[in-house]
Amino acid sequence: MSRFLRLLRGHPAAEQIVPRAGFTAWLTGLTAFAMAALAVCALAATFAAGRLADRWSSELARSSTVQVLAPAEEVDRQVTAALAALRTTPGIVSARALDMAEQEALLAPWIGTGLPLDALPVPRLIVIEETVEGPDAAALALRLTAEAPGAQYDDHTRWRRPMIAAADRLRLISGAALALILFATAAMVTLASRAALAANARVITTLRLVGAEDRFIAGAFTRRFTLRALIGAGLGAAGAALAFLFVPDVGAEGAFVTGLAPQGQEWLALAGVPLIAAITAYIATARAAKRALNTIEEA
Amino acid sequence: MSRFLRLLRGHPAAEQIVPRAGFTAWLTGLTAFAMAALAVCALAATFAAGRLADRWSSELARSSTVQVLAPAEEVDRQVTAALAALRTTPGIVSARALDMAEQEALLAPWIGTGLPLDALPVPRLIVIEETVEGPDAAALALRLTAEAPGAQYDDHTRWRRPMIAAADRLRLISGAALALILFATAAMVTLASRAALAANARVITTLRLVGAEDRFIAGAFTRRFTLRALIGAGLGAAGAALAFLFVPDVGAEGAFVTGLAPQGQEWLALAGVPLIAAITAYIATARAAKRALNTIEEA
Amino acid sequence: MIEFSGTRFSYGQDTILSDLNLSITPGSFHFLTGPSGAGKTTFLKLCYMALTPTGGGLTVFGKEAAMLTRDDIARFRRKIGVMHQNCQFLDHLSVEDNIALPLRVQDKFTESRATDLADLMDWVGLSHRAAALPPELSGGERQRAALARAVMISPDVIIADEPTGNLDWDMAQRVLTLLVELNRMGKAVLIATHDLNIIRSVKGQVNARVLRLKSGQLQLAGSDL
Amino acid sequence: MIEFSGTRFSYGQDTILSDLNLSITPGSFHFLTGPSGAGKTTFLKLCYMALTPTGGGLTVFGKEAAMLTRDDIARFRRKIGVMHQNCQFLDHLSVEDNIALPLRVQDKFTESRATDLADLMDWVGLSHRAAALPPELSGGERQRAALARAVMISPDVIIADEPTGNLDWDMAQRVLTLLVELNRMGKAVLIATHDLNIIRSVKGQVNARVLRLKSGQLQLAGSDL
Ligand SMILES: Nc1ncnc2c1ncn2[C@@H]1O[C@H](COP(=O)(O)OP(=O)(O)OP(=O)(O)O)[C@@H](O)[C@H]1O
Ligand SMILES: Nc1ncnc2c1ncn2[C@@H]1O[C@H](COP(=O)(O)OP(=O)(O)OP(=O)(O)O)[C@@H](O)[C@H]1O
Ligand SMILES: [Mg+2]
Ligand SMILES: [Mg+2]
Repeated sequence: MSRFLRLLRGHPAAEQIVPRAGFTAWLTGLTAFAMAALAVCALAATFAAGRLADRWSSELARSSTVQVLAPAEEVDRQVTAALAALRTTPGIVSARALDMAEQEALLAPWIGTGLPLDALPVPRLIVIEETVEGPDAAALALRLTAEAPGAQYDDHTRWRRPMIAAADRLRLISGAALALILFATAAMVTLASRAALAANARVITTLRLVGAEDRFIAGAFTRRFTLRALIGAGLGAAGAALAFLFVPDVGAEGAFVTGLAPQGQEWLALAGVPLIAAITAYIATARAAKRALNTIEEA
Repeated sequence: MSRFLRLLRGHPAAEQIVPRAGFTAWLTGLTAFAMAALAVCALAATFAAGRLADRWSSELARSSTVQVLAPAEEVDRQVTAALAALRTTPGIVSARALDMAEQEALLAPWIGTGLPLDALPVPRLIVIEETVEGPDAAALALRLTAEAPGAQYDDHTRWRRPMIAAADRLRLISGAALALILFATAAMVTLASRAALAANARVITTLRLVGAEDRFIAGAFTRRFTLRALIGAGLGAAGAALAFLFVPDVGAEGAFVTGLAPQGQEWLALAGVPLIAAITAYIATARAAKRALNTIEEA
Repeated sequence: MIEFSGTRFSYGQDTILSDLNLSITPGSFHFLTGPSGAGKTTFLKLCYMALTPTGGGLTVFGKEAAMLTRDDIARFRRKIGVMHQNCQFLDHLSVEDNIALPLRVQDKFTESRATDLADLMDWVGLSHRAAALPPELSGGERQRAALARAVMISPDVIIADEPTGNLDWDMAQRVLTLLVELNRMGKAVLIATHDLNIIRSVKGQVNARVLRLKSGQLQLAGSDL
Repeated sequence: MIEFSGTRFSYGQDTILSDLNLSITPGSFHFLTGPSGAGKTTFLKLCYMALTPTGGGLTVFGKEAAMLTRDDIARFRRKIGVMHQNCQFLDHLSVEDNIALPLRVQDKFTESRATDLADLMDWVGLSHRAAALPPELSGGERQRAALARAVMISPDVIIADEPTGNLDWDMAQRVLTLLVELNRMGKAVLIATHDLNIIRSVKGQVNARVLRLKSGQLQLAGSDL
């Protein structure tokens, strides 16, 4: 790391002596810029997908119900049977029958208050807390039919579960994109610096002819590419981050879906993007320079 | 276009004569590969976000309700008043009171059938078809309080609307990423081919010395870069597309959220990615070659 | 074929050549001498259109040099064999391929030319290095390869810049014999050199004119050679 | 300082040099001749460690050449001034900066050195071209610049490959005078050339040994020079 920092300070003579490397240096900067911007997008997508999946998962945890509708003399037995069945079903964390007061509160918007619920043949509700995966709906329905014919499984999570799957998938894909971006950046910087070094083979042999050490030659190239990558990636990441800042937020309601913009300390992760780009560039260039110095022959 | 195709056929002599361009050619191929893969991801994200937004928008169209709970002698008047208010509220397409049979069907899962609903002080339901933007919830509530004190606006769309906004935002961001990818690819290919041409300045002057025409020199470079871009982008796009193919689908339930993978003719758009990359590379290289041929001096 | 009439040339402010008058006709043999930095190479570059006069007239194969496009120049170069002072080669192609390059860029490399090529390589003593890459050649070998490439297309004009600078006496004689032979076949030859011994050794064989560049002017050298 | 003892060298299968024995001591002056392709440049490259012997011993400044790392070589090069046959320069730096390059890579360029540099440029006749880029030099100017760079660090050994190949007689004499002067100051000088006239003109001034490379062997040339 100290070597990395020393490098950024540079060697005054080497800098003037090695040619400006023109297009390849620009190419590195631009690559770093574009890749950093894309990395920030992918990172933000990963974070957002992760947040979505987390939030929806926790919402799922208490979402489904079983209604038991049976003749008054049967209903208590069936509720007990259904509870027993539910509690031994894999994918269900807990099951609990609502008492009359709770059920009344639940129905109030629909049928108003003041109804003699206990006198009416109103179905009884069992609230279930499921695991994230949830139970096998078809198997559960079959089992309930056998043990409590009046019980009906109502999977409120049905439409949310695929959303979690989708969020997970989005997280997976944006994670893969992130890995691709990192790998591609490393490969591109390697190739760009190799191209620069190969194009400068004569410069290298000439410098050797007049007694320049490896460190001197490699340093000049490495520094240039690392700086380009750092600056390019810094601008790219900042640009993309700014774009996220200025997209208006979803507002309070958005709490449910969560915004696309990074939140809290996720912003810190974005700041890591240019740093990682610079370190990647440093390692890639240093290796390319070492290779070039070993390959390019004396003349 | 015919010029583009002729180019891909190539000039047998030129090919052997211009040096293999090593790293820069690989760099172009790799850039095309990574950028095409990212482009496919971004395209897929754009498509998926578009589909989500569309589907959710259409679901929204009939989602909210107003309950009117009032003494039996008041209820009809308040329903009429509420309907009148709703029909003149901006953001609401239509409003309709459910009749008793419909309401009974709606409540069946909760309170069972066979209840004398008309005899009970059950609230009456008004079903509203909203525009995509929907009404101003606060203003509407205020107005209803004034005209029909027993009416209560229940905005079922509350939690979906931000999701549509999020999907739209996702579409925007992935579209921007797509544009960034296209632009960065063009710039990178331009810089890579300029670097290659600059590195081959001596080759160009030597070829000129022995009587090679511009077309001969430029063609050799252009062809190589275009082919590299085409092959690289083809592999990259195919790789990313395969990744989407093999991610298991969300299944039937997913109809609500829609899969992340492209659907139907969206796949065709993906096939366009390598083509656009190749054309971009062709234009970028041809311009770089023209520039180099004008810049590099005789010797 | 190449006609200088009042031709001037300067790099920026530095006037290198002023008021040149010379006609290079088929079958002529010219030597160009002058101290280092006099402008010999610059003069040759004007002849093969690598530079354009900054004043006066210069016609090449009947066309005004200033009017030519890059592709016109490329086509004229196919009638001019140039041996550059720095012997430019494509370092990734073998010596043999480099010598055949002028034919390849015209898509004119054929079987019969291949025999010519072998003979030529033999004459300049490079047969054993045919497969080598240019950077693997010695300085003198490189000069001979450059000359071989210049004459490969049997051009109407042969322009050689210091063709014997890195050659020992015997090899230099061999190379000059080749040029004299080509001149007898009617090709125009123009050689820039600082080596007066070389000029003397050729003067006995052909009717060569010796030009001297001095302070930007072209003079006909006296009989002191 | 440089000791060949039974040294051999071959590029792959081609044996270029076999069983060389020679000692280059401070204050010695050697000419190296031989036909084109004999291995003169190869021999010089062994001296400045651009090539490593494929057999036999070679010690440079008391160290076995085969044992040296690249950085050792870099440091030894600071005591050896090399004028390469192809005159390698950095084309993006001015002639002056190129000549000062050996000092710059050591971070040793100072004010007093700058006067030395100006004097040196003057001596080789390049003062008026100091700001030019190397590709803008004439062939002879490039050779002089390369020589100037070789002597800039006042090295213990000066190695020059065909230093006068592109120079006219007067300029060649001027350059040789500089080398003779340095030799009198105790520097070892080693010059490869094919020009016997050059050798003859120097023999009167210093006690120079003339070596001839023939079929890979080093011979002491007779008094026929
Ligand atoms: N591209 C250029 N830009 C500026 N000046 C140049 C350029 N090329 C050559 N010169 C200068 O023009 C002058 C003549 O150069 P030229 O190469 O014609 O000399 P020459 O007679 O061939 O010398 P030599 O015998 O050393 O090769 C020299 O002083 C040189 O420095
Ligand atoms: N890198 C290399 N690989 C293979 N062969 C080489 C290499 N460099 C030189 N040679 C061959 O070795 C032989 C000696 O080359 P060298 O350059 O030492 O000759 P030289 O005596 O300097 O000749 P000249 O006077 O023409 O410069 C030549 O035949 C040359 O082709
Ligand atoms: Mg010249
Ligand atoms: Mg040599």
